[in-house]
Amino acid sequence: MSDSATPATLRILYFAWLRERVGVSEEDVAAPPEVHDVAGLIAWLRGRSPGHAAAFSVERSVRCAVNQDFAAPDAPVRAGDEVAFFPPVTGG
Amino acid sequence: MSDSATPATLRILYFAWLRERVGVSEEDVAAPPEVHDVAGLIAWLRGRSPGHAAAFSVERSVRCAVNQDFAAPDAPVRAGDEVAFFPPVTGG
Amino acid sequence: MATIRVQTADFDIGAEIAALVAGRADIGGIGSFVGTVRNSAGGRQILAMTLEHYPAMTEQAMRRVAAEAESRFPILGCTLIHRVGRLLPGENIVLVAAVSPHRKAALDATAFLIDWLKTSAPFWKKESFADGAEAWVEARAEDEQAASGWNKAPPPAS
Amino acid sequence: MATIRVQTADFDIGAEIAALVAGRADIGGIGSFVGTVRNSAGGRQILAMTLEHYPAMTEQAMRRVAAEAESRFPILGCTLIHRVGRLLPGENIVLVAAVSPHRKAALDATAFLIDWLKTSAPFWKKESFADGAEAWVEARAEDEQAASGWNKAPPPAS
Repeated sequence: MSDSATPATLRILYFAWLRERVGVSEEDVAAPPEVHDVAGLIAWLRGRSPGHAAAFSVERSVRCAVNQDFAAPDAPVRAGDEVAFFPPVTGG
Repeated sequence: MSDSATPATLRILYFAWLRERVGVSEEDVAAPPEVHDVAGLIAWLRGRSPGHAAAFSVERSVRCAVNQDFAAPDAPVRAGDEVAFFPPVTGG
Repeated sequence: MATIRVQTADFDIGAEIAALVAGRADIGGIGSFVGTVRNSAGGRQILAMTLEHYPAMTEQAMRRVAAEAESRFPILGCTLIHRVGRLLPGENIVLVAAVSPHRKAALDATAFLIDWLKTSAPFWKKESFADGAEAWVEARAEDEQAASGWNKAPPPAS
Repeated sequence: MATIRVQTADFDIGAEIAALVAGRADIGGIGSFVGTVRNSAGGRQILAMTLEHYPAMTEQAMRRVAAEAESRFPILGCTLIHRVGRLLPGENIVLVAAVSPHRKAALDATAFLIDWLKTSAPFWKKESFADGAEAWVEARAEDEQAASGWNKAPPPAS
């Protein structure tokens, strides 16, 4: 399938201190075909800027939601997904 | 001491269905000298009327307070005490 | 720091909580519980509930419940208000509230206050049913268990 | 039967509880918890707290918490309101409330709602201190434990 060779356009959102470190609250990215899941996306995002690297420097402090649902590192990401990264929640 | 031979004047209060069975909400009684504690008082009150007997017929359903403090059957009663009888409380 | 009242009139939950927190900013959590008159019991329709109490003893018993809560939980204050007299279905019976820097203490103290109030304050409820019958509410073993579950030492009595 | 709201404005606790019980007389107990901004944390004076959230996800996450409470406890309804934006010490942050025929269910559901809301709804708090510093509040292990204590299955994530 051509899918596996086409960059996947993803909408990435950042919240709280991840947003502050990355420097933007959202961005559209074209992830390379080898990015299949959340963990792969993080590894790839790290290389985009020193801010990205800082945001993802402590991976156990990063949580993720794919299309507004909490998602584990092995959750798949696909073209068109909205992927949000944020620290553990602290509401209430 | 003459105390032990003198009838003890007590103020007795009744609440809820004990009040309904006795027929009054309070009464002053002169308990005989052999009434030393709550259990003895109950035994003596039973003989005052069929209503009293009915009120105290199921002793485990009767609770007591002496001078506004919850009191066990062996709690002493003395002249001048206010002794209240009532079912287990059901507030809240 | 405890507000204790027995009254025939209704209470205003929002106003009571506002009074409990008034002027302080060291509170992190406010727990509250309101007991209300249900319109049925055991499948029978209830028309009214009449609350009787032992006036000379009630406030002191409620103060002890509050003092016990304050000694067990790091709360900054609490409120206990209990109505007496004839109440209709849907009406408020009782309010307990507790404030603390910490949510768990506020919630635990709230549960403790109502559990102990139910088993150690001299109130009695009589239900009036739609068929004309009336019956005094019987104390429930589970209420006694809930209260004594807070401790090896059960509440004062009853 | 759940009322879910995210808002910058304050809420009126009494009005929200009144709305939750409006028109019904099958309720026996109303539990509620309000979280408020404390004026200090770790010995440092707090000037303000700023609440950020993930708008597209928040309401759905709160609805799941409410649905989970409704599936676990015999409640007749519940309310979850969470504020966002900049809040000052003493201000309300969050309200949860639950109504049930039974006091224990109302109280347990209230505790459950706030425990799960804290660990499964996408809100983040930043504290602004008197010395000019700012810091994102860190999630506490005890909050996670409180939430997962309700079940073998922990909350959805985070």
